[in-house]
Amino acid sequence: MTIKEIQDEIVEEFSLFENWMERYEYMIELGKTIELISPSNKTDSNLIKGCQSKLWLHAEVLEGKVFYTTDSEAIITKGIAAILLRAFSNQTPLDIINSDVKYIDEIGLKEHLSPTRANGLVSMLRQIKYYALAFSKKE
Amino acid sequence: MTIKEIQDEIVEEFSLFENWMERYEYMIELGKTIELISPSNKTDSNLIKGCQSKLWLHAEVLEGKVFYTTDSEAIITKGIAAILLRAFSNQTPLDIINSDVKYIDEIGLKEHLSPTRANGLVSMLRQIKYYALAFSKKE
Amino acid sequence: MEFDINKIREDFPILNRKVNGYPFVYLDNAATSQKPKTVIDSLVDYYSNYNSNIHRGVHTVSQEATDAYESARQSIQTHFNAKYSHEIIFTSGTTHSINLVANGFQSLLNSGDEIIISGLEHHSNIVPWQMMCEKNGALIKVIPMQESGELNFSVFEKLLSNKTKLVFVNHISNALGIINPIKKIIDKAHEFGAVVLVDGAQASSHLKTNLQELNVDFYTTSAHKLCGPTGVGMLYGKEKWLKKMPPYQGGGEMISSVTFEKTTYAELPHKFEAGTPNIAGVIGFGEAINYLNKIGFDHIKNHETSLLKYATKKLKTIPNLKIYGDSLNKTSVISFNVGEIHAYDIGSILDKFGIAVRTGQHCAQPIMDYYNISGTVRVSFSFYNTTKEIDHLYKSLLQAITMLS
Amino acid sequence: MEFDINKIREDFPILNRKVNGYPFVYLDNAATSQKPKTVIDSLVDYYSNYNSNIHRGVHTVSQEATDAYESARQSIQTHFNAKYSHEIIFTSGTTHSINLVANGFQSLLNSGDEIIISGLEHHSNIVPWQMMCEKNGALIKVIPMQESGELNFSVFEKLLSNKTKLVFVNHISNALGIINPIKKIIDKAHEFGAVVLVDGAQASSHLKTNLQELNVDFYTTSAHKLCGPTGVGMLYGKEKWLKKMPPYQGGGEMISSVTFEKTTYAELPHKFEAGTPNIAGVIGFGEAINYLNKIGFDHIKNHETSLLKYATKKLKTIPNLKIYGDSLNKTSVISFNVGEIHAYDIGSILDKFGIAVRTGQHCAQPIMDYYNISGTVRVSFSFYNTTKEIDHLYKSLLQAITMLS
Ligand SMILES: Cc1ncc(COP(=O)(O)O)c(C=O)c1O
Ligand SMILES: Cc1ncc(COP(=O)(O)O)c(C=O)c1O
Repeated sequence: MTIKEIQDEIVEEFSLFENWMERYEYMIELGKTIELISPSNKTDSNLIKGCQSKLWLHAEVLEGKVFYTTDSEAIITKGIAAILLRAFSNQTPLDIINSDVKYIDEIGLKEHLSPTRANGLVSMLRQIKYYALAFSKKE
Repeated sequence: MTIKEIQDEIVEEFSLFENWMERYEYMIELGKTIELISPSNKTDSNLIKGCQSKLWLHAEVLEGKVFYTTDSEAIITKGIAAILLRAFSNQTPLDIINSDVKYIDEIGLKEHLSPTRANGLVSMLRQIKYYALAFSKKE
Repeated sequence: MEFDINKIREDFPILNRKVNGYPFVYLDNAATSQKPKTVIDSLVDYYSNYNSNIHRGVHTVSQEATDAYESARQSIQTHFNAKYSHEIIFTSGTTHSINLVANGFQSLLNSGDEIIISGLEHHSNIVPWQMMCEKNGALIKVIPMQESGELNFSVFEKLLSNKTKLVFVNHISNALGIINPIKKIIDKAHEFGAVVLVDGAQASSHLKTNLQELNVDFYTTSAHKLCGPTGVGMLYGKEKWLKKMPPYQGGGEMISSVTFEKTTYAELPHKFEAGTPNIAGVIGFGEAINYLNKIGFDHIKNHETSLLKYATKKLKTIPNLKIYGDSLNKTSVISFNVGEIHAYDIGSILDKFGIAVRTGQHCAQPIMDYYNISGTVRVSFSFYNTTKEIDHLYKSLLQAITMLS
Repeated sequence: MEFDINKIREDFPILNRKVNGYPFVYLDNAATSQKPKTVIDSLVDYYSNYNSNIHRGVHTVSQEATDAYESARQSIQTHFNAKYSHEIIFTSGTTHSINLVANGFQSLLNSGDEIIISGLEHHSNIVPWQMMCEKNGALIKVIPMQESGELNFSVFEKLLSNKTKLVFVNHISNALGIINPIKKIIDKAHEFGAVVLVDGAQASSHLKTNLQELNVDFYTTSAHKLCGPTGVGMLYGKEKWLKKMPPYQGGGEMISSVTFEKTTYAELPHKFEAGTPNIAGVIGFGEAINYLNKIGFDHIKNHETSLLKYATKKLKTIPNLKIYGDSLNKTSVISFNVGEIHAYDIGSILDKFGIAVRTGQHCAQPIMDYYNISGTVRVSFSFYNTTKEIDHLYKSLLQAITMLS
């Protein structure tokens, strides 16, 4: 599936919920299901700056596609990270560079991607794109 | 005349005026008539601090009475200084210590004796009392 | 005046707002306080009716502004019972106040001199001394904290010696709310001839401090913590010390005479108030002090103590909830965690219920290191909070725990 | 938008008041500006609706406050055309900004290095360098002024050498209103590898400065001079220099990690914004910048220039009136004396007619020494002043002269 298709799928899933509590519960669930960063990659250099809870991001390329793994001490941060990686992991660098994150607004979690929020997710998103850019240059 | 009597006299003189302009003109006139500090007493140690224009005050005792002389670069400051000295000069230290300056309010020049005003008159008033106090201790 | 909580809440416009559909419950008072209308009005009045630069101005409006500014200084002097009004220096806040003193003592201390800092300090109270010590070679000793959140006084006594030149301790710890035994600390330090600075940022909204009785050498606070505006604070210093310290910043106001060869500094307090001050802020600061005194610090204390008891009792019924600094000797702050749940998660969910709390390290990383945690959830009450708000906190917290477990 | 002076005056509540029975005529704009309602409202809105401490807060209101604070930074960045928003550091005012740089360069300069200061400086721009030079042994050279109030550029060129590390000059002189040729000064100084700080406190209410085009290294201003609140200002610095300078104050916000052994500083701009900033002030600062841009700097310049011309012409008809800095190259400031009459006396009488002017040295004693005078009467116009007000000034001045002669 393309990034856009996955994003649409996520928006559809979230559209079933009636209130923020159901949305949060689902997001937290998603956080529990993602493939976690391997402990050996939980290094200081993979730490994202500017968050109250530790948040790690690792990236590698396999057959032209970028695979990201993550983990966070905070379960909400992890949930949103999961929703980001579901769309961006396992995609080509170019597709990642050209994508947007409007779907986060649409599923009612916009506040977590505010540039001034101390959860590091904006930095993580930037980092996701930097990795894609770096890998795209290598090819 | 006692300080109080002089002050009452001054209040009476000023009560003739109809507006601030007449009062100011009279006050400026008074400034021109006072006995000035002798040039040799225009020393740095006789300078009053905290004023935009230089203001000097000198004091000496003659036969148990304190005589003050003053001068200022600013003619308004000099005028008010004159009104102060007319009441306080040539009086005994004790009388000076026990006197007040309500008459300045009554003649409508209160603003010039505001503690935050940069004309030094409040400091001068304090200095007048300090001299009186110092001389009273000597006796 | 009687203490009528409903009336008091009407004084604070912000308490009417909603957050995420719920009435706003503000429990982040240790970060900054809300502002009563009278303080806001004092700013509007200043800017609408007598805004002007102060001192040296001969015109009426400048006089009015100067008088209001200086009368705020007097209100604050009276409130804290300082000996002279020129011992009250206006700064941009506690951080600025402490840096001013650290800068002042830089040239007064020598290599090998020691300064003692409490282990409960806010960053503002650590970093300036580290910066100072880098420059003059003085050494920092730390009074360790204990599990209860209180300082270990007997270690403090052992740290003191003739080498001790300065002691720095906050009146109340912002992370835990612990009230430090500052009178004991001051007296003990003075036996060794050490100078004592007390950081009152967290204290001055909760209690009235009598500086002369305390005999403290320096005391600091920020207006924004006590119902006043942002960008203004106070440094109290004994005249003797303020005279000894060199000025911190150069500029207008603090000068008596300037040539390119030589500058003579002005007298106190102007020596330390370089440049155009936060005139509106100072006026609002004075108004805030007056407002708090009108409410009455006895009332404030009573009400806050009962809120703290009520909330502590309720929160303690929650399984796995651990309160840090669970001492009786504290102001209305509760710093806690629940099991393995991250503070950030709890804070985020509480926000969804309209409740504002602080999460994280609270600028006090050394305390977090002591407990070996990455942060806490901190709820901090003010006199305008209610037990009803605590009930909402309790219920919301239970929901959050369910969602996050 | 058209420039309708009557409409603009309605924006400023204070212009409705009376002083000593006369309509208030405010001609002390160089000391501080008056505030439009929109700026006052932005403060009320902040305190009434979303007051909270910023950064690190997870709750909604803290987010709102943080967003407003950071969006003010962006407005200001855009206005001054800085390359990065983190090159805009919020301070408590120009004096603070300059002290921050002086402190930062203390360890970057060595004994024997030279700094060049213009002879037109405000005290804020002299004293911090004197204090710095006392510590690091650098030397101060002064660009002399000329009778016209302008700097002697050819002497400046001669002062420059490879020893020159820093050049400090104000954009516009507060005592005389002279606009300095800063672009020429910057380019020339850069030829010698010197860093240039321009003090824009007097400039930013009159003209729009393009920092990248100017290629200046540091630029400062105070919000209160440009229709903004008191207690807040800006330091612009090129990223390169801000990174090189050590932090000025220690405290919260400027820290990335603290232990008692070692502290790591946060990134720009936080490294220089220790402690709780003047949140309301910054928001009001941003609003002031937006307001001025809505009026339009072209309109402001046109109107102020015509006021200056009108007033200069009228005042020059008065016998014995001498204008200091009588250059065409200036903003709307007229600094003058009349014969032997003391400035204080003129200021006091004008006040009686409801007119606010400044008298004295204007924090610029070296300029007074140059002209060998104890002070001047300074009238300074803003875009909300009118020719009618100048007529009232002229008539009142004539009366004052009569009374005082
Ligand atoms: C040219 C100049 N520089 C610096 C300052 C100092 O600004 P502030 O008092 O806002 O720190 C002023 C204002 O008086 C000024 O006119
Ligand atoms: C104990 C303590 N000290 C110092 C500070 C710093 O105060 P400010 O940020 O107002 O400078 C705070 C506030 O966060 C505090 O709680």
